[in-house]
Amino acid sequence: MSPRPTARRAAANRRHPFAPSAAARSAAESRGPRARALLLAAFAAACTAEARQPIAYNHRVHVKDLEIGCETCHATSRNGEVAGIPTLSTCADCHQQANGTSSEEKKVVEAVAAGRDITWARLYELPSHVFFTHRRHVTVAAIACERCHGDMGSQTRPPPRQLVALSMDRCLECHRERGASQDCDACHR
Amino acid sequence: MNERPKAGPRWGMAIDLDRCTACQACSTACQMENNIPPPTPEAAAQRRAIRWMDLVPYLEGEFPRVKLRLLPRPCMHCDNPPCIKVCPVGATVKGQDGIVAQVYPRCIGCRYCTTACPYTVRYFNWYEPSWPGDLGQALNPDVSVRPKGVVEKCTFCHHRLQKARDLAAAEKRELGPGEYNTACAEACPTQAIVFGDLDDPHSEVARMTRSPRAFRLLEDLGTEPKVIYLREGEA
Amino acid sequence: MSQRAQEAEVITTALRPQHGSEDEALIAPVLRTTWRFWAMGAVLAAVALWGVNAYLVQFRWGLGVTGLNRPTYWGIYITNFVFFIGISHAGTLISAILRLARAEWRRAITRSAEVITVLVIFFGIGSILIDMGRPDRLLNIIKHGRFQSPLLWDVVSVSTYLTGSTVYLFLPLIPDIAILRDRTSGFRHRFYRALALGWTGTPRQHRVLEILISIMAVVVIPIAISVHTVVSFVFAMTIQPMWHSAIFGPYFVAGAIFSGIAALILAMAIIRSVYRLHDYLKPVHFDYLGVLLLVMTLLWFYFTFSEYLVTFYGSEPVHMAVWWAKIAGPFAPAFWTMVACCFVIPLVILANRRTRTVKGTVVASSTVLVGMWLERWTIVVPSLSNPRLPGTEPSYFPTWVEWSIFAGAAAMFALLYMIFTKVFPIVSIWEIREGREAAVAEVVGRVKSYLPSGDGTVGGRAA
Amino acid sequence: MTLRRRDFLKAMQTAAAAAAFSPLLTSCRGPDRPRSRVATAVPPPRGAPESWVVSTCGACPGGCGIRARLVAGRLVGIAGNPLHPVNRGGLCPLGISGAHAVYHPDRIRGPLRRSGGELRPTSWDEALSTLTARLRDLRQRGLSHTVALLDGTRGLSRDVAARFLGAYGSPNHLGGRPWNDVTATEAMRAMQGVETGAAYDLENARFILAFGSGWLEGAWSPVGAARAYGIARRGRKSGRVQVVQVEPRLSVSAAHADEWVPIQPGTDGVLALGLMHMVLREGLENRQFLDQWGFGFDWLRALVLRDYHPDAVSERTGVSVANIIRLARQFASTRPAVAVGDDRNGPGVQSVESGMAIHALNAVVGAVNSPGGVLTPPGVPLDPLPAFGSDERGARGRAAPPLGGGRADGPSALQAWLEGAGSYPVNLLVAYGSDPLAMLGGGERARVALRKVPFVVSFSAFLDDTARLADLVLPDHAWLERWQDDPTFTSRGFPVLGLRQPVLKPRHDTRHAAEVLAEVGRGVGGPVAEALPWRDFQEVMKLSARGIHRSGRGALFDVPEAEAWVETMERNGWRATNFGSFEEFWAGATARGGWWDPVYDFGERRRVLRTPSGKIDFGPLARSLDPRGTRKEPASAMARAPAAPSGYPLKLHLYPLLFAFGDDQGPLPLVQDLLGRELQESWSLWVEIGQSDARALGLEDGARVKVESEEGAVEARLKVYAGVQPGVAAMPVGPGGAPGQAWRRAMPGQAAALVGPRHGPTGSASAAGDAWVRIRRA
Repeated sequence: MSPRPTARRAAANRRHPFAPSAAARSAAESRGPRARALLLAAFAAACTAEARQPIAYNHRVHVKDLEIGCETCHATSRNGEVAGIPTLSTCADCHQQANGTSSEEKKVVEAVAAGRDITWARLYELPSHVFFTHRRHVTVAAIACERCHGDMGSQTRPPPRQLVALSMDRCLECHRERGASQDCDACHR
Repeated sequence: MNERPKAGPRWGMAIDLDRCTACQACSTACQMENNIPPPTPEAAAQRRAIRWMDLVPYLEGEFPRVKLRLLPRPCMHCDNPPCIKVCPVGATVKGQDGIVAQVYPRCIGCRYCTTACPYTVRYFNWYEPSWPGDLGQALNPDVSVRPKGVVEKCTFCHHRLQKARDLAAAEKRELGPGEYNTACAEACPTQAIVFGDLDDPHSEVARMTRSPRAFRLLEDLGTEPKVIYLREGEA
Repeated sequence: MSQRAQEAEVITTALRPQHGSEDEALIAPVLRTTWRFWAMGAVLAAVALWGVNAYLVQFRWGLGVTGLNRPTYWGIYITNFVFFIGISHAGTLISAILRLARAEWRRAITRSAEVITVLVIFFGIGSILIDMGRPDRLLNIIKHGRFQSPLLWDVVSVSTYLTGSTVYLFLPLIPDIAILRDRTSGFRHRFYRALALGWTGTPRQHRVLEILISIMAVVVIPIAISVHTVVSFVFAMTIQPMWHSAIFGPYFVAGAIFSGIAALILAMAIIRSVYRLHDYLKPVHFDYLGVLLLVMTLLWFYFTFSEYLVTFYGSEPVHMAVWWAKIAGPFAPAFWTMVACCFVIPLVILANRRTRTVKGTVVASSTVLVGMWLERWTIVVPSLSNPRLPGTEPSYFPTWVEWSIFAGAAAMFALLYMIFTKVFPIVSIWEIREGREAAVAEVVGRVKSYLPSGDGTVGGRAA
Repeated sequence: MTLRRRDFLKAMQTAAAAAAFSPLLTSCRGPDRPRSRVATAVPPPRGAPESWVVSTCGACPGGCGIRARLVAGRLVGIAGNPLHPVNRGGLCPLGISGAHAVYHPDRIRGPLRRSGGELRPTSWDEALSTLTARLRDLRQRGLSHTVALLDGTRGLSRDVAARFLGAYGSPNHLGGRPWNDVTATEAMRAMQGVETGAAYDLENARFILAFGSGWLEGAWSPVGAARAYGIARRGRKSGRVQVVQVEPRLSVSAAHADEWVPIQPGTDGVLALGLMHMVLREGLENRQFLDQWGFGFDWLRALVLRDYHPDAVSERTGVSVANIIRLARQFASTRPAVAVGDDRNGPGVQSVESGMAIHALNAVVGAVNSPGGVLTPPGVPLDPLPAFGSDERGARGRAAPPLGGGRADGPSALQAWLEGAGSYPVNLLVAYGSDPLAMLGGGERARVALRKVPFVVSFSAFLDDTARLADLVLPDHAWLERWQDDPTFTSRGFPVLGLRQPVLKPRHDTRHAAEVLAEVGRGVGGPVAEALPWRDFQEVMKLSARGIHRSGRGALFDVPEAEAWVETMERNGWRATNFGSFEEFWAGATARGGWWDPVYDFGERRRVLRTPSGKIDFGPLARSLDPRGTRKEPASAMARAPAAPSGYPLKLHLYPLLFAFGDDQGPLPLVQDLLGRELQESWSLWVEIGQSDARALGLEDGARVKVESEEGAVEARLKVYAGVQPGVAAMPVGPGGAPGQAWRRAMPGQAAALVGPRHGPTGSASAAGDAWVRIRRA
């Protein structure tokens, strides 16, 4: 897999072709050649492979139809550092038995019955040198989730990659707009 | 370039050498707090041990008239820092807190700032940081592990300021006194190291700055250091 | 035909080469390669590869494999950086000055000088890149460059100088490329045809080339001066003892020209013996360059002496610590070898005509090169080894990685130089011809214009 | 999609990085590349659960309170407990890098058993069964008294060991502290009949005359001493303390003193008596205190006035007569003054006599049991463990003569016994929280002696010198993984009980040493089983803590301001406890770190003076100075200047580096790196000599040298240090020792190997000052 993607494939890929996912870049930043191999692998992955979720969770049904707020499943997005991935018990509240006919929901019900935690693939992982807390942005600055995570509410299938590529430039633009601190050591640790 | 945007408090430190017993709890607390890789015998022999807060020994005279003074030396976080002027990529900057920060993902490791600093407070990661066995379990989640090839230095534990300010913002209040304290000031058994806002006349550190015993290291260089020492002895 | 033209005619015919077509010896190296070239090339390539391997070890393990430590954060790499950039002043500066001064003896040596410049700058910049802790973040300098840092001034001035001196090398090369184009076939022919930019030698083309060369000669001198001033500013802009002084600008420029001339003499001597260009690189060239070297030796000593005298009389404790470290401390051997190699030996050899022969100037310039490397070493390392605050026991000595990379860089430079002599003629053929045909007449005219006007006879008084 | 300039540059960078990492990258072996590639560690994940656990530091006897920070179940940091009265939030490097002790790569993973000359892992059942069988066999054959136990622990673990040996029938419960407080404690025992050791009330002293090695680097509690120093200097209204350090070497403590008085090694006692001579001659002594509290002082007065004239003392100690006179006046005239004789961690730098001399000097100016003087801290009112019966075989075993004459200095007593002084062989040696071989310097002579013991058991958590030699290793928990009590006292003499609770679950297959001892006791059966019925150590702690609750005194740790409140209430007879029922007491103690009683009753004569006369007994000191009371010239061992053995010109001065060792823990990297920072030395052993000696020997700073004495030899780095007197070679005790796997120590030799067992002619631990060395290039 040649490390440089051809321009044609780049056009097909909505997300910026050249920005490897945050995780890969952070790994490369923080540790030597082994990390550079990771960068290459992630670079390749960024172009083709998708994040595979164990269950094709349908956001639209939950958010739009059933009007469930983001923070019910992402519990600590209001007062914590990370938004938090829903635990099995959160799903169990409604999925003791199947509510609909979809095969994906059957998987959830089986998992709840077996008490087996669902291991969701992580889409967003900030580099270790970034200080970011959800509570500061969601609660204090009252920023809508869509701003950074794109319109997840209307996704019927789990997106393969971040809908909105998180990059430092995006953060700085927002900070400039809202007059938030642009000191390097406000976010770098 | 070095005029200070007056927004946040002007963080500074006072070290009373009359109370200090040179036990080096400050340098160990700093190394544990900031995930500094533990030095090895080889690194120490090659003078590559990283000690953000180091003990500087002044030895004068011959036996029996010998005078030994031991002085804990963090980064001075100067108000007119010679290191920031020379960084070619803006990897070391001074924000509104007056803290000279080191941005590890941007540093290209040219080490120009290490030669420009008259206090030699800057250290370099010569090797990939390593923690033998499972010593790596004891790493502080609030501080990033610096990769090989970048410069690092005392940051006045500004990750604690980030967390304190985040908490204060979440509780919709100003940053209280004493909420943000450095690891060395917290660990010092004799309370010789005091940290706080130099511009707040009522703070302990400001009071110590007004002591007749107060002096600054290499004051004549015009770097305006924000670490103030108090001489030992009478007065 | 005027009397002057006749005289010129007589001299040019006397100078016509005895054997075969004109200047065959200059084109020979380009067309025929002897086994000696391959053997020498192989040796240099081996050393260069060893240097590359040493760098890859450093790239993999980090700068820990070098001898650098705290507080001596800079060492041999920065010394090499200043040394190679210093040598690069050989070319453009000297050949540009000689061209502007219309010194006719420059014709044979300008190109070899310009080639030194263009090739050695890569190793100057290369030394800084090798010294970087994170070479993979190289582009940060462009993406986030901050112009308040002297290092950025360096980047700008060195890259301008590189482009300037490459153009200044290429322009006088065009006519020779055209000659080669007509003498070769197949791939080389296509290569030369592409580079010759359709040169046919018409008077109009000559005029345009002359104008361009003189413009470049004028432009490249200030750039060259700025390069080494800015290299010295990297040190002078800090407040390190015996770095932070106003003399560093001119001192580094003088040092650069000094080591530049030495490198040029060495290169010319090697070409002369390897390609048997005794007709073109005559002892007179070495004699004149030797005089230039002598002037620079004295100038260099003047700067060094004044710097150390001023520091001694200032007797600030911090500065004196570095001063004593050089004069009588751990750096005394390096310091006194430098003084011997940069001043004593060259002065003795070059001062009197009998020893200012080809062999004499080569010996002098070799010692000058060694001396000038040591001079950069005794500027960079002692100041870092004597920090203002106690508590460090500085001791720095380069490890094999550093020496290998230094050797590799030098070998690679020599290799590239050899390859250049194989691709292009090292002595400018058309300037030699131009010199042969027109230069004599022109010089005679010029000399006459210097003298009092009269009608050619000696003044009124009785002879 | 337009290609913005920045994206193009980013592509260039990725391409450059990709090219740089081309397959050409040869992995050929660079000659001086670092150790094998060790995985770079990763901090706990973002937003992981975080908690704090309060406990007590176990790295040294200081007993400071700590707060351990756990994130995602990992111990990521240790800070001081602001409520703990000993350290009030401060800590020392050993405590701060405690996390490295529990995650230490050199920790023993499980029980080891020697088979075929090699220590091989084994199971707990097999290990305990071998030990129990051996013990039962020895007891059957009536050889129970040949079992010896070197005990380095404190508090209830020590009581468990005492009960084990008592019930089993062995008199040999030896002290095994690394450098136990031979001098100050034995001086107090001889002159006041108390066991607890001295508490120097430095916070209230106005003049401190410190003898022995640096008290700031390793007194009874380094952080406690440092805190007292900070308060006495700038932390109190009553003016700045004056500190004079009497020491052969300019140590860190001497550097912080107002005056450093260089002295010949091992002659501190002589100087103390010289000062007493001047005080008595000029009539500055506290006559009223001596009449009321002193016994047999006249005999001592006559001796001191006769034998310790300043000229003789000056010639013997190297301190000028003018200095002796000035110091005596200064010491006697500033009230309160105290002479600190605590050399708790110099390996017998002084003898017991000098300890008594210094204590007598305190008594002469009335600085015993008075504010700012030498206090005798009351013990923590723990309930004694229920009495245990014993059978006839046990009684007979206990009646045998104890090994080492019951002296506290176990290791040297053991070595002397094994080298022939013993009347019976030692069949089984238990190293219980102690490393006797290291304390004896790990030299060849000590090894030969220890090999005479057929079966050695070690409870060490690390493969230290003795464990390497042992036949059975039963690894103890690290101090962050176990329940333990930590009875100590503050510098103002208040008793403190710090509670150590496990911060982490044990990381390896280790068990609590006291619990193992109890289990072995149950295996041996008979009275030993009855003596140790408890299954888990916490149970024992709760049992004995009921005594505190019943006493109704003191309070759980609280903010500093509460101290004054409790003190005034209790002085007027009120109960000021901040706990109700025992459960409440125990829950509060574990939550806050422990209990203390911030009251010191100066009136309690009975507790302070338990001598037959009920007063401070000067007899033992006078007897040791002039045994037969007849001699004319100064006769005591201290007075006679020892002759330098031929070929060994330099006098050895061993000084302690507290941070170099800690109870049962391997070399901590952060701590090893900061030893001897004033000399830029770390990790490996070094020897310091003066400028003139270095020139005479023709050796330069940093040379590798061999230091030899009659006892042994060791390799070290030479340091030319202006703070060492001519004719003296100073060496740190601490660095070196068994090379751990993770950090190969450059020079494993130990300075203590040069001294050997410290038995001088007077039967008490002799001064190491008698050791003479020579130095040559290695």
